[in-house]
Amino acid sequence: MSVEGAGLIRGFIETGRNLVGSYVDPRRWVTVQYPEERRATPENSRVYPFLVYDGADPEEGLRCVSCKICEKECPPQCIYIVPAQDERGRPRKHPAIFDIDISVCMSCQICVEVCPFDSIKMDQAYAWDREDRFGGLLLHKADLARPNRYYRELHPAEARVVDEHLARERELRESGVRAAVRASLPGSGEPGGGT
Amino acid sequence: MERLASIQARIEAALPEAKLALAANPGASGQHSLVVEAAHLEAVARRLRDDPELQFDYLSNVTGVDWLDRVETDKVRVKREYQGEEIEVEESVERRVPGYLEVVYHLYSVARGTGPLVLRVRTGNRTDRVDVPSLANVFRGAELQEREVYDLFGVVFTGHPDLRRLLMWEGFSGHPMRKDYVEPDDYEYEPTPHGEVAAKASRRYAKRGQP
Amino acid sequence: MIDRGGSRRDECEAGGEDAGRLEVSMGPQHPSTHGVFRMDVVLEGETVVRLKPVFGYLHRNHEKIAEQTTYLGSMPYTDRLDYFCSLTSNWAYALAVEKLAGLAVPERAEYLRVITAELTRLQNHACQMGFMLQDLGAMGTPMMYAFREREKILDLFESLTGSRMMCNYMRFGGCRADAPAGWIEAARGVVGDFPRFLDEYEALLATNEIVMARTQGVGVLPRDLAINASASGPVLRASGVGYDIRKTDRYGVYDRFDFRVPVGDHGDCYDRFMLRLLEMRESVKILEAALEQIPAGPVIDGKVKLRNFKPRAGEAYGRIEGPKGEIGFYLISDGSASPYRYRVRPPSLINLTALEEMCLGQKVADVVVILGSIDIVLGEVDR
Amino acid sequence: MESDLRSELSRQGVMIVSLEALYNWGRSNSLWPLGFGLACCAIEMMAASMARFDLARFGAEVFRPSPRQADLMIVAGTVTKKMAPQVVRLYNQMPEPKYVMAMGACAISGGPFKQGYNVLKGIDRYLPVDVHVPGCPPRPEALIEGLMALQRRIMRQRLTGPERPRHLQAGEASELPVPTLGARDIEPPYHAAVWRPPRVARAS
Repeated sequence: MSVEGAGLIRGFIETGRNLVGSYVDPRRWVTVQYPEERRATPENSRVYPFLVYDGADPEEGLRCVSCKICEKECPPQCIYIVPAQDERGRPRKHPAIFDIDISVCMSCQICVEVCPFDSIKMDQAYAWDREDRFGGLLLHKADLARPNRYYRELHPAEARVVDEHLARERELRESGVRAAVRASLPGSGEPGGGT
Repeated sequence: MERLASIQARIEAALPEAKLALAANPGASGQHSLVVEAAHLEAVARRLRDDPELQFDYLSNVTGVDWLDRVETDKVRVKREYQGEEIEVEESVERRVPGYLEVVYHLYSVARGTGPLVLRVRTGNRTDRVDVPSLANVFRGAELQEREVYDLFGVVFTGHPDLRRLLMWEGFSGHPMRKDYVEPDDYEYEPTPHGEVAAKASRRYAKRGQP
Repeated sequence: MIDRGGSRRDECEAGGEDAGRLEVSMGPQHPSTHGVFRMDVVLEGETVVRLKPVFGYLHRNHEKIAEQTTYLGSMPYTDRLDYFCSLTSNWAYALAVEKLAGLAVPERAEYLRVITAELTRLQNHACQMGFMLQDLGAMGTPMMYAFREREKILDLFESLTGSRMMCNYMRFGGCRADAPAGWIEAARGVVGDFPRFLDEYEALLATNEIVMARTQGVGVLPRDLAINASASGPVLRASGVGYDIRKTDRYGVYDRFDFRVPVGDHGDCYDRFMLRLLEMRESVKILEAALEQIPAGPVIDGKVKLRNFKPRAGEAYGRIEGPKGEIGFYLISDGSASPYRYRVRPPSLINLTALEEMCLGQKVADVVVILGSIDIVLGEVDR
Repeated sequence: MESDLRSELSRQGVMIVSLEALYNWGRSNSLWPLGFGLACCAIEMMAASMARFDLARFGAEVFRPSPRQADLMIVAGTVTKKMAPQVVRLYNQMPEPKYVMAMGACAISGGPFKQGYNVLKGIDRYLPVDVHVPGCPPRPEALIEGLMALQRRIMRQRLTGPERPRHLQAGEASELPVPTLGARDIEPPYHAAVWRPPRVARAS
């Protein structure tokens, strides 16, 4: 301390230790050679939303029922939904248009939290660089649809909970339907053979 | 509330001409406030700072609030003659409350670790009587925050050493945080419009001759 | 009574006539203004005789947007106020809403809040020191070291909250999600490694003669002015005021941890620098205890509605000790789904109140050091 | 030159390269960005230049404090109306050839803050943007992807012919008009020569 320059020398020793250490100590060897070498993203990681579909058909299997809750709750208002209509012009529980403007999306995950149907989830793909802003960054329903399999791979722990929950709901609904059918049958009361 | 009342009594005893009013907070936070007349604001603030029992020496937060003109309905009981008898009936009377701007100060005491003490001061109206004395000479910490309130709400702080716009540019007109501020119309491209944005965008498209 | 720099300014102005006066606009594009901050500086030779900060180049209307959206919808915007410390901004906002609506927070969530807030403080202070030394001319090395540590903490944030910087983690009445399996152990590992980095930083810089010559006695903020100008956080404490909201307000579960509040003697840039180093050591202590004590249980009060959240009419001011100082939110509810008035008390802006006094009479090269030692983030200054 | 002939020659130890490829290779691997941070994205931009992501591997770590020495303007963060004239002026001060990358939602479209009265809804209203990197903020990896996309774009450019870039065309101006701040809004709201939004047909 008393010697002028001792602090400087101490600093140089420290940088020297780092220099040498970066060749031998893995804790100091931190560079990821990005395009060749990629770090696994943690399960919770989120970038942009996608739509989950069950089964094989990305159009008919969509879980989205076009309830517009996410559109309403989205803080930067980057979701746009138009419900589909059946032949008689009545709204169907299905989106005709489902667009997300990812040039506005702030990756906040609020759409996922408010969705009561577990139909919108967060993707982890981050490379969305485009030369054309208008065409490339407005994602449509077809760009957004992903199978449930994909969701299970991305967020295994979360998907397990969601799948169980959905299965339980389906069971409840079906048993409810069965009970209703049973009640409507004339002279019911006997448990019939299940459908 | 009692503590606030005792502070009020203490200040009124020291400054007899300054009248303070308690404003109760109906919410869960229990942060009630003292309403000060603008003319006595500086004296009250100085007293709060220098009183050895209070020592509110730290002005944490200064902010403006815009209260629009509103209509309040009061329920009054009036005597009416009905079929020869005099009965008491309840009638609602509409009362027009003119709008005003409000400046809210949150004071703490570094010396005693107490707070917050909430002071409020109101302007006469929202258009021409919008001046409030500046506290920048009592608390330096008010300087930038008062400039911000001036910029965004249009409250004029008399006695402020350097009252200029803080955030918007020089030459900007209007006070954007007021509730009736009309936002600039730049909705040329809105691919996901809904709610208010849809209405604004469709107006804009119509101007450009777009569907 | 209050010295608004008048005496020092007179002294400066008495020195020379307007000969050799030079007006310089530093910023809004300047490598050392930490973003789009501008200072109109009047120089005499190299000495600063007047300095006027100019704000608003990053004024993104946070408060106006928040008054038009729901209470929940403002939460991700608070991330973007002070984009180094999204979690403390989250906490301050959640705290204000919890006061407004009278909500309680489960114990585990309080611990998670303390842990994330202290991790935020570690990475903020580390980077702040890196930036300040970059302004001093120490290009690269201190920043590299700081960002190396920051990445480890950001990895923790990402696996807990899903995002590196914009965490959007806290909710009214708790936290959004529980820590995933193995997270607490990973956090223990990072916290356990951190003192090694602090030792390294201290050896690198604390006794470095150049750092001392450039920062000691530079940008002095006297104690009385610091209180009067509403300085907060490390800036206030470096001036000798032992005021820490974690101790004064005892919000969250901070009363369960044993930590000291370091206080500076001189109020100069070196004190602010060293104080942050000491604060990080205290944060490590808090973190070790919190990671040890964290109880099991729920992380959010399940009765609090996520959608259609409408606190009853009233107002509340909630504040916490953020890494930059006192960050507070003032909310007025009129009983509807969006706040009638939403105000952020930005520590970065208010700490700049006394910037001119700190810079007068110093050399122009010291201005960037003083600014660096105050630690501002423009997202919060201009909001 | 035919590619199989070139590969045959290189197998024989003769490297042949066109001037165009050499020029583009040099340009694309020494992009010097302007050290110009606006908001949150600037922190991720700095993180990308630090040890873990190490932009130096792409020749783009030399963040220049002066626009006169920079080739690439990374618009990293929200451009407010108050700041927009300065951004355009900085672009004008950069020497040709120059490239613009809009990093993050705010720079592309105003992002989450687009409904604000002081926020510009996308820097492409005033500047020609070469690559858009969305994200809020984009991860450093995404920024690197954007940089590689820009490098590929530079590698594609022709030195001759009608498709040659702006800086090789004699008549093209490299400076753009700087907008001014009016009493209510920035004027003009956009440069029609730069910004041509498509018609969006939406039922409102």
